[in-house]
Amino acid sequence: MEWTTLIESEVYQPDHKRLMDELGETRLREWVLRMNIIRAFEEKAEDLFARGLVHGTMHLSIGQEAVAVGASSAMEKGDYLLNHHRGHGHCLAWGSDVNLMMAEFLGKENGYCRGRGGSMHIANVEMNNLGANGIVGGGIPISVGVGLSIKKRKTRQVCLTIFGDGAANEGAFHESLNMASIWDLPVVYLCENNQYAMSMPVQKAFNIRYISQRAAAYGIPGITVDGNDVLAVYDAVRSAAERAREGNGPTLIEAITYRWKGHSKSDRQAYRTRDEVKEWQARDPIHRLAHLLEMSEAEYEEIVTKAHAIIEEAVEFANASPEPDLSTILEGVYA
Amino acid sequence: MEWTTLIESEVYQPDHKRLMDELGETRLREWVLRMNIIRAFEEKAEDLFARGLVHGTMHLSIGQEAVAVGASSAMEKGDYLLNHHRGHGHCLAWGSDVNLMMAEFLGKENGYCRGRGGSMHIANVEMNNLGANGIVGGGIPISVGVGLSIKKRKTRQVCLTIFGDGAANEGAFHESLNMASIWDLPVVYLCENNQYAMSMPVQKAFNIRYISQRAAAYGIPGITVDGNDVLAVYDAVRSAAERAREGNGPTLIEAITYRWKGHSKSDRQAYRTRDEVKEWQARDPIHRLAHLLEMSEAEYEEIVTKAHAIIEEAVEFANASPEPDLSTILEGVYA
Amino acid sequence: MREITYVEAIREALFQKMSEDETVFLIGEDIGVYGGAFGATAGLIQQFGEERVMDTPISEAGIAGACIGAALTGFRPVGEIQFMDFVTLSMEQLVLQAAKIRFMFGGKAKVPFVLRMPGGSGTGAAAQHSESLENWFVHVPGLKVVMPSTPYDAKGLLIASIEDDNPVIFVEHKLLYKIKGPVPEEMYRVPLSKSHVVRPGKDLTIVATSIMVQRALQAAEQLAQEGIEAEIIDPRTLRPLDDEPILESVVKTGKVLIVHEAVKMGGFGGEIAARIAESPAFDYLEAPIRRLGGLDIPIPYNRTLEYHAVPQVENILEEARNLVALKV
Amino acid sequence: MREITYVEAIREALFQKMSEDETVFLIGEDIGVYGGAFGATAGLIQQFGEERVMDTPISEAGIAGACIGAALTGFRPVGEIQFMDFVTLSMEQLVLQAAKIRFMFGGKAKVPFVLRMPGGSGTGAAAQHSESLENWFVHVPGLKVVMPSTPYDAKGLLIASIEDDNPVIFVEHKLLYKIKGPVPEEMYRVPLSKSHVVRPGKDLTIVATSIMVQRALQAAEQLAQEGIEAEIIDPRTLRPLDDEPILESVVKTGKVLIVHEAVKMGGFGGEIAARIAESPAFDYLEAPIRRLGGLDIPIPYNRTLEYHAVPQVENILEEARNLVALKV
Ligand SMILES: Cc1ncc(C[n+]2csc(CCOP(=O)(O)OP(=O)(O)O)c2C)c(N)n1
Ligand SMILES: Cc1ncc(C[n+]2csc(CCOP(=O)(O)OP(=O)(O)O)c2C)c(N)n1
Ligand SMILES: [Mg+2]
Ligand SMILES: [Mg+2]
Repeated sequence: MEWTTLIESEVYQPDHKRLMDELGETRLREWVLRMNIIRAFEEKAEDLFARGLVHGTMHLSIGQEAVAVGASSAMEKGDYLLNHHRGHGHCLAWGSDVNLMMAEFLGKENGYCRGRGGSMHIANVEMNNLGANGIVGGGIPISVGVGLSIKKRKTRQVCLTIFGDGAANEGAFHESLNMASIWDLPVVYLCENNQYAMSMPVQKAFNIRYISQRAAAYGIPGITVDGNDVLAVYDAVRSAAERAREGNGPTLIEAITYRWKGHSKSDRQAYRTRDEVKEWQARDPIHRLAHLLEMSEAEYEEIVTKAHAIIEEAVEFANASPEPDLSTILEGVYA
Repeated sequence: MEWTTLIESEVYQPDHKRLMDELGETRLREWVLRMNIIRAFEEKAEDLFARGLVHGTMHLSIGQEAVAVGASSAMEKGDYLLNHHRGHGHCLAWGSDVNLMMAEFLGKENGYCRGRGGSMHIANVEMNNLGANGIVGGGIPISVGVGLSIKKRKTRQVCLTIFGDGAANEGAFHESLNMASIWDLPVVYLCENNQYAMSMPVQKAFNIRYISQRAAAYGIPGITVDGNDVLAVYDAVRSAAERAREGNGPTLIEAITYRWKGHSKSDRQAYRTRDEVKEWQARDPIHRLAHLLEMSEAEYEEIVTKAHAIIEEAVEFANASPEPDLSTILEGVYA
Repeated sequence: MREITYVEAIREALFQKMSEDETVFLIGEDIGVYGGAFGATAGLIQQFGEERVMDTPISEAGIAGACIGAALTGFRPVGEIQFMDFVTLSMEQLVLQAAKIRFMFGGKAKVPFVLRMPGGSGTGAAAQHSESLENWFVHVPGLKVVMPSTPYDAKGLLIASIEDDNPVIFVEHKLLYKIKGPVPEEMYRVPLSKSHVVRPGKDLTIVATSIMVQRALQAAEQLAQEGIEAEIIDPRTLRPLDDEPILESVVKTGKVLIVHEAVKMGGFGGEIAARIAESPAFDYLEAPIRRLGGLDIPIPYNRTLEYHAVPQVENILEEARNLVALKV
Repeated sequence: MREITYVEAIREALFQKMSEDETVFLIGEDIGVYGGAFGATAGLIQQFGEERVMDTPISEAGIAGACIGAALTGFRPVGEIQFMDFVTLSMEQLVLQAAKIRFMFGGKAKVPFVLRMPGGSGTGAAAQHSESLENWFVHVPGLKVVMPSTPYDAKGLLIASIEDDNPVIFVEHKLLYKIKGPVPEEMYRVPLSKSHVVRPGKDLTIVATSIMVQRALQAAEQLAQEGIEAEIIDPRTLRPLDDEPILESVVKTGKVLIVHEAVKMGGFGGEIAARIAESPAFDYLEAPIRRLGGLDIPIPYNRTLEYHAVPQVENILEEARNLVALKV
């Protein structure tokens, strides 16, 4: 496989060997499973949707699993997560219970949000996962407050804030990164550049080569990594988190990746070619790690099967879960 | 005088000799008058206010006259202006009638806005002056539309958009400069960095040395000039306007200057020292041009006297002007 | 007459105005090759090119600003906010700039643009994609607020809105996009600020907006079978409001039910109720005024909860029956 | 009792809560050494330092976000929006995030913060610095909306708001800042969602908010001399609304005048009018409900026009006299 085609000279080149030694094979094999669980979750979500079993919409992250797993793995217990609409992967990688996630996706009472939030709003406050967000850029200003809170409490936590390339053109991005910078807040801004904001290609939405160049506007470090290289994502996020934890402020990381599926449920994808999609599918981030680990096909298939089994169980759990009771409809607005 | 203290190596160094030759003494002497008219207008505004003759508030631009006159002089007839709350100077430099401005300032029916707008909202639509703005950053998104309009009409006009350092931290700045950049809109973004946004010093509000560095986030040229050097402002704005006129897109210009007076009517100025103010007063932009022109003190005083006379006349005009009739209160909301 | 859907009616209005007037252009997120999140602009980029069907970055304040600036300088832009919820990001531009520029400039400028946006729940998109915020704009002098309930009105009101010299907030409804109705092929205008008696009746007045007009009509059919004739009035333009037909109807029926999807509290229903209660029609009221609006909650994701969060046909039926049954 | 001004009462509430609870901090533009545009935070940075009195860049969305994020993770921030108008830049964060997070997360999070902002006209600041937008927030479940009209209420309501576990929009009024009134030195709470009968009366009910309570009181004094006893009710918390005292009063007086500064159309007065018109109090009404609100224009700069753009004492007087004179 030709990974190098993706990697521009300005893109950060991690030392794979060092990272693999450091992380160890067991952990990395677990990542292969985790990425497969994410993919299986997304495939199942799509399937449930196609069969009319889900109301609403969903934004699938197939092809972007390395960003979720690489980033989450670089964070520590007690750190915070704010993510976005294409967030199933982040939520799973953060260690959430796949059953409760699936229950939420199906709008059940025992889902993470009692069925009130759904795909775009899954949060797991107990684990400091402060939620996906239906508003592009909506979580970014909140990161300022979380960062302030950590700084005031001096708890050495870090807030990982994930958003898309599209979000980097919202005013909220600008105000927030500036505030985080002037106050040296412990936030890692991770921009998941999957080449499109719905139908808008980054080439048209930006007049710069790398979104990470925007770090210059705030006097903070900016770095672009290959988002299909889970080790690169891990490495960059870990360094940024360390920097943040030491009180040295935020970092803007751009992870270049690709969304294999349509933007949401109903997308004819007229804005891109099949060939382009295929080209990126050939750069499958999960295969890539498996390849680095020199996994055999059989080993890999075993993991995929395991992932699917986990998801099947989650669907069963969710299906068996109760609907919210209509009499509770007014609950949960005020504390 | 020690102008050089102000001028950092990264700040644009204009060729004064060339510019003076190009512009000619007559024109430059006229600039000295124009800057003095602005200053006299502001002094009168302050005086009227102190005497309780004006309702509302005002934001004086004393000390910043070179930005207004340098920038406006670089534009051509038919170009557009969008400016901001500290806008008397821009409006005057644009060629507005000082009588109608004063009438507006005093809330009179024959003021530019029929007394409805006041100090923060003076517009002169006939001259394509699309108005001052009470909202920090409020005019910046509008510049995108004006730029689009020009581009669609292919009229080779340019939109000069003036705002303060504080405005550069509003989300509107970010969204707008990005849009202007990706569409190559003919807009000149002129950030009048007078060191403070109300009480907030730029050193605290930004983690970068020059606001013009933010141009990098949009892939457009950025330049910082000495805003007390009218020739430098003129030169930079003229180049940027040319670039825009040729269809090459927007530029971000930062003009470093200083506000001599308080932010608005009631400002104890606890956020800065008297010495700092004095230091900047010693860098008077009007004196500076007079100095370059080798004006005698007498000549200069004559100009000042003339400026004051013009303003006195304007006050007389405004005082003699009618108040809006109460019966017209509901007018002018809908077209 | 030919029947087309509400979304087709909107597209046709855009197509016809763009064909006729080259100062009209479209701007918004994913309105080009994607055709808009709900397909309202599908095919228009092929017909008019990228210059007149402009895809933007995700920058809702920028979109509003682009409309304002272009409108101030000779164009009639039609902007699209992908979901009404996102207009929360354009409020400064719309309320402090667009609505006020003309007045602040002493009546010497105009800002003719239309900002289209789909509101409402019913698609399972949950709390941040289901808002009905029209009453915010009703509260703002300088704006016009238009809310069509049928394909016919959608086309005619959109054309009239584009031709209007003021900023118009044009609120569509996601669930209406697919409903069909008769729509003339030629251009026509449905005048702004003319309320419409959608169905005549004598027993009670139902004032409804947007999708609630459709639900009220369904309820009225059932009510008719029960011997109750409801008069249904659709204001269509919420600001400036033509309240005459409403007041006249109340004088006639003596009973009034106001229905909108937006949260009841602080909603447009209050304005209607107050207009009636402070008018001479007050003396003709034979029962308290009734409002039906969204429950006092964000829109829930769960399908059943979502369904019950806003007025449905059965709620209208029940309220109408109760009202009519009331003796005074 | 000691008399202090409204702005001093606010400052004292901030001081006392900050002294007592270290999770309370202030954030906003120019609230530090400048002391806030209207002096509400003067001196607090000297007492509590930059960490707890945080000056921000001009970034209203960022300020709101900072409040939300800190509130979600254990703090009770008090943000300041320098003029209420600028909250148009924070709407997405307030309405789509703060108000909805708890509900969207299944009730598993809370977002306790207060966002203070001065509304209203009367200072000659013109259209973009004089808005009264409270009814926008009244329309949003998940938010609380508080609007004190006296120094006493300002202190007690602010303390209660800071202690409340929900996002509270706290609307002050520029012209009230300098009015004086009795305020206890110790901490006390004025409970949220308790309407207040400011003045008892029997001839008509005046429901007024913010500065209009003061104007209504002045009008009532004059009316009393004319033999008319007005009962004045100040809701104080507009959402959630305690409407019982209002309805009871209307039952007693049979006549009601609603007064707010905000533009009448689409305003809070509609909600009050509707609540009365749909309640059992309706049957006791002896005259149409009357609303007095801002004219249907942006606030003009000219002093005379500005004065007449919103209800003044003489307008209240006139309306009240007319109402009382009405025979049914
Ligand atoms: C403020 C706002 N504007 C528009 C949308 C509609 N929308 C949802 S996702 C999306 C594209 C987001 O692109 P990006 O940030 O790159 O994330 P991706 O979907 O590619 O993961 C758009 C336009 C929204 N949800 N919120
Ligand atoms: C959106 C918004 N926020 C806050 C204000 C209040 N305000 C008016 S001017 C000002 C400072 C502006 O600073 P800057 O942009 O540097 O311009 P300057 O006053 O220095 O000329 C502030 C905070 C406002 N008018 N609009
Ligand atoms: Mg993307
Ligand atoms: Mg400044």
